[in-house]
Amino acid sequence: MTLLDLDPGVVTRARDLAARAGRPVVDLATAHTTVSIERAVLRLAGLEGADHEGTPWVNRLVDAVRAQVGLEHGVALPVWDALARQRREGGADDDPLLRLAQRAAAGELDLRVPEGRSATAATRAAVRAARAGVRTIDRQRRVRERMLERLPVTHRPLVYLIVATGNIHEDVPQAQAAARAGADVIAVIRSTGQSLLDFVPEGATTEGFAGTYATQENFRIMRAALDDVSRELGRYVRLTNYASGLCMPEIAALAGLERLDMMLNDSMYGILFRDINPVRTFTDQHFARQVHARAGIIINTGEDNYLTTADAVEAAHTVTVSQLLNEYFAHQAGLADWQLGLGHAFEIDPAIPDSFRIELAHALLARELFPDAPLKWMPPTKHMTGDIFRGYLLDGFFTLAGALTGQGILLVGMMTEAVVTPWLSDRDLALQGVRYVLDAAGGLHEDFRPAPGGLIVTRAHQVLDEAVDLLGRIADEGLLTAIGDGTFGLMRRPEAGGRGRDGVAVRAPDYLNPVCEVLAEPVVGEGPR
Amino acid sequence: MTLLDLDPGVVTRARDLAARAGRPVVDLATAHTTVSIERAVLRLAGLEGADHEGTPWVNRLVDAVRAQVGLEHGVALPVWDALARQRREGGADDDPLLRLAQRAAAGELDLRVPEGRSATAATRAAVRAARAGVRTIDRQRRVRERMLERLPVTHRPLVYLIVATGNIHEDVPQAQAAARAGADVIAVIRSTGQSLLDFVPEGATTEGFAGTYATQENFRIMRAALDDVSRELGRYVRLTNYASGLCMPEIAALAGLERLDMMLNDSMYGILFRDINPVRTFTDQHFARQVHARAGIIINTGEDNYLTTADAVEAAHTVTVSQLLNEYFAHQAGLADWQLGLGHAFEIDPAIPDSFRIELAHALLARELFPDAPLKWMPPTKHMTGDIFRGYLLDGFFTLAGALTGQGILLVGMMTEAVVTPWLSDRDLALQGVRYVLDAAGGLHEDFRPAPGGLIVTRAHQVLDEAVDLLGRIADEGLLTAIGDGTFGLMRRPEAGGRGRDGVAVRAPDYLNPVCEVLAEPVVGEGPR
Amino acid sequence: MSRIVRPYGDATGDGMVQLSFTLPVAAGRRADGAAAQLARRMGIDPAMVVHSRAMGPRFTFFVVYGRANHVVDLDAVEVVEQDFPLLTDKEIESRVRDRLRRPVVVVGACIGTDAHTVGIDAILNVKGFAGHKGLEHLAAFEVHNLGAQVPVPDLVESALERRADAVLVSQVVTQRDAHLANVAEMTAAFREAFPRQRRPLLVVGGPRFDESAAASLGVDRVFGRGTTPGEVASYLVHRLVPEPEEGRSHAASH
Amino acid sequence: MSRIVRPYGDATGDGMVQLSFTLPVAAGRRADGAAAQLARRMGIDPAMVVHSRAMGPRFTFFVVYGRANHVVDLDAVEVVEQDFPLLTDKEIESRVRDRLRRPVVVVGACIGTDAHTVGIDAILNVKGFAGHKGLEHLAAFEVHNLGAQVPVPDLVESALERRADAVLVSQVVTQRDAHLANVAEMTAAFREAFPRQRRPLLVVGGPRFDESAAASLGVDRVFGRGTTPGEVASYLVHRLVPEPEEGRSHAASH
Ligand code: B12
Ligand code: B12
Ligand SMILES: Cc1ncc(COP(=O)(O)O)c(C=O)c1O
Ligand SMILES: Cc1ncc(COP(=O)(O)O)c(C=O)c1O
Repeated sequence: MTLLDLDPGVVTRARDLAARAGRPVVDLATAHTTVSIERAVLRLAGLEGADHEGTPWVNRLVDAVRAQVGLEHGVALPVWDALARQRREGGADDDPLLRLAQRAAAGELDLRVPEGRSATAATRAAVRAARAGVRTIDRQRRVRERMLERLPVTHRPLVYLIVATGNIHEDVPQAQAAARAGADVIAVIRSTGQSLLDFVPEGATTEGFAGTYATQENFRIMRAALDDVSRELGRYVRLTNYASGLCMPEIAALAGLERLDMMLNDSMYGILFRDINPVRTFTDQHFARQVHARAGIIINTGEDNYLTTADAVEAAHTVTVSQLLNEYFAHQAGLADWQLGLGHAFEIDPAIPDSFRIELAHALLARELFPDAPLKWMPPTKHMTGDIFRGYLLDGFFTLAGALTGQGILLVGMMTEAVVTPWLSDRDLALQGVRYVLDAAGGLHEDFRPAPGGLIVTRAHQVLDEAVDLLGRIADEGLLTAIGDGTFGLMRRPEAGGRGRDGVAVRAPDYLNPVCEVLAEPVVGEGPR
Repeated sequence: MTLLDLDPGVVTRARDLAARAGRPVVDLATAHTTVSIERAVLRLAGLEGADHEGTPWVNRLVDAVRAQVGLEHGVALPVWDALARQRREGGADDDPLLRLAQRAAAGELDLRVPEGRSATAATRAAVRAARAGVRTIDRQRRVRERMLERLPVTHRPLVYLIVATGNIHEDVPQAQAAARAGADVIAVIRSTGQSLLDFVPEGATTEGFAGTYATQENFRIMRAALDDVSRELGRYVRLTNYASGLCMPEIAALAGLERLDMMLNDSMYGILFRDINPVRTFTDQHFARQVHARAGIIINTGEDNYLTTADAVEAAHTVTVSQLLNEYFAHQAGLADWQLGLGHAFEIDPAIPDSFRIELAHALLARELFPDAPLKWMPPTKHMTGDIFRGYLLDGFFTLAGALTGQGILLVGMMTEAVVTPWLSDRDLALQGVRYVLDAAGGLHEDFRPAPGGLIVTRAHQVLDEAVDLLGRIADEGLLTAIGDGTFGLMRRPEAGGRGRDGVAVRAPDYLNPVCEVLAEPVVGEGPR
Repeated sequence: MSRIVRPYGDATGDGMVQLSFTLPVAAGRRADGAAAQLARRMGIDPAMVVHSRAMGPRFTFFVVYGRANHVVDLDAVEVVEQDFPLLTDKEIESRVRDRLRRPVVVVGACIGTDAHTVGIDAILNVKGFAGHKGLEHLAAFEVHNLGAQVPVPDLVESALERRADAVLVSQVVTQRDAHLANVAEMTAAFREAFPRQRRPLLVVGGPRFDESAAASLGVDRVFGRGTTPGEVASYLVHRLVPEPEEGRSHAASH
Repeated sequence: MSRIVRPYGDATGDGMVQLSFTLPVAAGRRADGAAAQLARRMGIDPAMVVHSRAMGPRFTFFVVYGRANHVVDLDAVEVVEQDFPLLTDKEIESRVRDRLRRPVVVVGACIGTDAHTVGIDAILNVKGFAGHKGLEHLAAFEVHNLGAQVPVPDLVESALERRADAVLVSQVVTQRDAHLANVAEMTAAFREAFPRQRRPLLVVGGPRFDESAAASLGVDRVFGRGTTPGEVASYLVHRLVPEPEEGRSHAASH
């Protein structure tokens, strides 16, 4: 498909500039660690559960390490060193890591950064523990691959639907109903506050605001429910959640362990829309993506969000810029193109003349810039109103734009977008609408040939040119400066500001992350899908 | 536009066959007259009003002629002969024709078919009287042309909207509201029973079922109201009604006199959907179209209706056949191509795969077969359900199909189609939907290029081929036989059956229709538009 | 299982409903207040007026969401349960052949000015509806479909002439309650033309009829939207050619 | 002019409305009957169930049309009329300059876990809303916009520190009445932290708030969907810098 006749030179230049702009940020990310990365390491090493106040043991233990020896060496060295000592000290030990955490919480633990032989031993033990977690991820990946072979989903776009009751037990039947009605991907939205929690809640939860907490147990419950319905339908239904917020790395780890299939994971969303510190976010993100890469999870990025706070026409090129940056960061973390659900959205004010054609221009630009990425196509939200009829129609045209431009993941729009989190009937109606459009007009892309030099082609070129200009500026002045200036979504987020800054540490020369060590080992039996 | 690459040879063959099939019907039509044609003559000659029972004077007088001397000579000769005698007899005479009708109704009139000098005199007087009526039509046409110059409507499609309250005084504000909200054409639907009435009701009416009676006074009221709103909006708002049913010729005359701008006028609708006798319908239709031609009225034909009783895919070619026949009959009656609002509709079962693309194929076929006709594009009705959300979406795609294929007259679909005659809010919502689609995607036709050899092109060719086959059969066996066999809309209507047969007479050799005489005279100042 | 239920938005018992309507008032805060008042009077509380749009200077359209405080008592639901067994074509044919020994005579029509024949054709003609063939298709029925816009006197005459066991009337246009008026005219005419015992079964149908209104309409049965020919056939046979144990409520008597 | 009106479908007084909802019952005749019952209980009679669709085995979605028998009494409509004059930017500037002689200090935030800042930004930031610039744009206001997900204690602290004349709080997420809970927490905290006289004006806003609920929420004023910055500015000036004849209901006092 080359309907837009993009200049390959300009495209290459855009990618080069994105690399120039992104490189320093990757260096930054690999020069730091965060409390959440370290907690993710412990989770992958098998530390589960929470104390009687609901504080996870991983938090307890990381906090203890940080208090006693600082974060800069990573938790692995002090923890596995302490474990070795604990083992030597003896005692009941069917879960030594848990016992260690409990002792740390009780203030009974004396931590140190081992050196010499102790360090070597701790490193080896930590890597072994991490490898067990990564193996679970590998196993889950293979389970997914096998299920996809037996319960194949060959059509595109994948139809993506949200549930958000706040109660995992209400979510389950709603998700199953949605799957039966045609959803290929179910996303369980998180409770509004979770992204700012610096811990991952535990267990099955029933009380969320406008969403359900992302917990390991909730992941497990929903994945099992979707496995059931997948078998019933003969079609593997994917599960999605959000690797975002202060616990991005841990959520990424849990997603891999519990076989989630896609994760919302953007390099800048937390900075822009949750006011999380930029260094924290970029550092977390790099680690999270390494885990996603290994888990065979498709990431969905969040460019669509910019268009809810900035204007979709004026800011169209910022979406392109962000997609290129997200691509660069993703590649640096080891993600393959088929794993890049780069985001964009149908958010142009419908009152603008030719709005639909401009949407097509933007969507097609993304399609042709990233031919091998699935692309996540988001429905109108900002210009939805209480006029549910108009909204239903708009959603239909959104779906059509998706079909005409070959988007891979179609997030289903809801007519009640401006009113309530979706009702059971909203989802059912929405899926009906999607089915109509895809069945009736899904093949129309064959007949869609943007007029050479016409509005669509011209607009796409213009956006790409603007994107290149902006990338040039960012490459020169630095991405963190650009973010501080309100380049994306009109949100100004200075480098030093934002939440979670104090959970970041510069890695010491002896920093050890056993998970990263394991991820760097060669894998067997990996293959795209 | 030649997106379908139709074979000009096949198109010519289709037209030739339509002419072969239509010729005998035109001969039939010009060999007969009907009570309604004769009443139309009297109306154009200035006979207005009704008796105390509401029976129009034109009916009284025609019935008297028919009873005394038969219909076969036309009413003109006996009436103007009697008028001459009435004049000679003296008496109050500011409206001699009315007095004559009153006397006829009272049984006081002695009618005869004049011969020799009396016949010549009666002919001359009748033609003079008819000319006055035709001059009014000419004047109204010029008024329309002038208004269109001052209040131009250059965009296409024209947005066509229905009002149907049953009460002309409720219709007026609703029509004005619709015009303000964007309607270019207002159609006032008739009360369900009117088509079977063998007279045109009189005066302003307030009680109709699912529509408002078509009366001269209602026409006048609505045209005046729309003139007001046209001036307010700076855009001439057209008025439409139905020249159909047993009084088709009279309604056509009234439409010309009261400056209606479009008229539903199909050659077969009355036969198929009102069980009116075929000879009656074809005869009435020929005369009515001659009047429309003179009045500069655009006719809208009724092929869309077939698809409410037959399947829109299976019967697609019957629409094409009927369009070609309607074109032939229209040309024979003197209508120009710009006056041919040939009908078709978006009535394919939306559950059929690729239904939207098949709609595009059908719509584009009509567009390319009749490049100079405005084409009337009808919304989904049959597959509309009580699911108003689905219906609203379907209507949006209908509008899109109209825009992609360059339809000239877009009848606005209503989400409540399956429920009620449209509410005020339905119309408002519907117009909003139309505006969205036309503004957002109206230009998309530039980017619509059916894949060569693809589904759309193949389907269009198939329908045309089927139409040619069917036309061949009809040309051989006769159109009336085909109608009797249920070829159109699956309705079987034998030549001898149906209502209104007894209002038909074979023209005698001395038959005089003064209106036809005047219409045959050359006109000054005529021009398309 | 509870027999009391509430509307369901996205949680059991939340009572949520959607409502839309127009009020003849100029748009503005006061109009929104009026809309909220109406919703509250309908038992929606809290009522959120989520959309209001001026339609000209005198009308405003509203969309309201909110919690309906009424409950549904499933035990009190009035519903015309299908009070007859659904028979297969074979059962119908054999029952009529064996017990009535002649076809059931059916006269059908759209009466008044209604010209919507697709519905009655769907029931009567071979073509049928949604894959079910119409009554004509069975030897058990002798069908006279008079078509559209049949005046009531013609219908009565035809029923007399054909010695109809059942008269099937369709009404689709409901504006100004045309369907109710036409049905009233029809039942009156049949009451006048036939002695009680010999009056054919009167059945009306159409998408906007309330199936529970048979008694108030003065007919034997009402069929609404989505009726299949099989239902109608089964009903007619049930009433006109009852199995011995079914009782002879209205058995064909001539 | 009549002060009693009814919904308008296509004729004055017809009372017609549209309704949709889901019931937790399996689709079928009984479900349709249940839907009709609910509609009737809401005062819709006749009620036409024009659409019903099974959503899985346990739920059915309905669309109902019918005549609402309730009327709207326009005299009884509860509405927060705009009880303050809408001022121009110039009037605001000169009134504050001349009478208060310092800017009105405004602290704004989205509290709780709500991160929807577009609404409060629309009111406060220069960018504004629908062509109207926000309060920041006027010299009459000193604006401190704390942004998203601000904990109530932080808000109180900021209000104390800035000596806020008015505190503007936005709440967009309403699921499980989160907005009501957050506002209750906020008013309680302000009542505790400030003596009655020195408490800043408390204003809340968001698209799903009922504007007439100020008293029950314990705030001074509620603004709903579509609020413009000009309305808010005028209200603040009206309350904080009243014209002599307007009375000093809550004039800025520090
Ligand atoms: C097709 C159609 C037409 C065709 C009719 C062709 C024909 N020969 O029947 C044409 C184009 C001619 C037409 C014309 C008009 N129509 Co029309 N038409 C429709 C349409 C699109 C579909 C109706 C239909 O065929 N349904 C399919 C059949 C199978 O369903 P059904 O009728 O409900 O029948 C089922 C059941 O109800 C039941 N049933 C029905 N009758 C009976 C009888 C018995 C005895 C039994 C047991 C069961 C039974 O069994 C059937 C099978 O399940 C509807 C809109 C819609 N989508 O519903 C409008 C509609 C019915 N029409 C309407 C109107 C107003 C008209 C006109 C008056 C106005 C106009 N548009 O010009 C004209 C004049 C008609 C007249 N004089 O009556 C309105 C009626 C509004 C109202 N509620 O009062 C509708 C609802 C459209 C609208 N929203 O305005 N129409
Ligand atoms: C933009 C948006 C977002 C953006 C927010 C970006 C940002 N920085 O604000 C992003 C993408 C981040 C987002 C995220 C989420 N969102 Co959101 N979002 C929206 C959306 C599309 C538009 C809201 C908006 O900006 N409106 C435009 C502004 C100008 O209007 P307004 O807020 O009504 O403000 C006006 C008035 O209300 C008033 N006003 C408002 N506040 C105040 C305050 C004062 C003092 C005054 C005087 C006046 C006033 O004045 C304003 C101007 O007129 C709505 C859907 C919609 N179309 O409404 C959903 C919506 C609000 N979001 C919703 C949800 C659930 C979420 C999430 C929780 C779930 C998710 N999707 O992941 C997350 C998490 C957010 C969180 N923690 O709070 C729901 C809320 C449901 C409910 N009623 O409870 C909505 C309704 C969508 C839906 N149907 O599900 N969202
Ligand atoms: C990329 C991305 N991440 C995260 C989120 C939301 O997650 P949370 O606010 O729970 O972090 C969104 C919401 O739309 C998103 O687009
Ligand atoms: C061509 C045509 N004529 C007439 C009518 C209806 O007019 P009436 O039934 O009043 O004759 C229609 C209705 O759709 C039509 O399409």
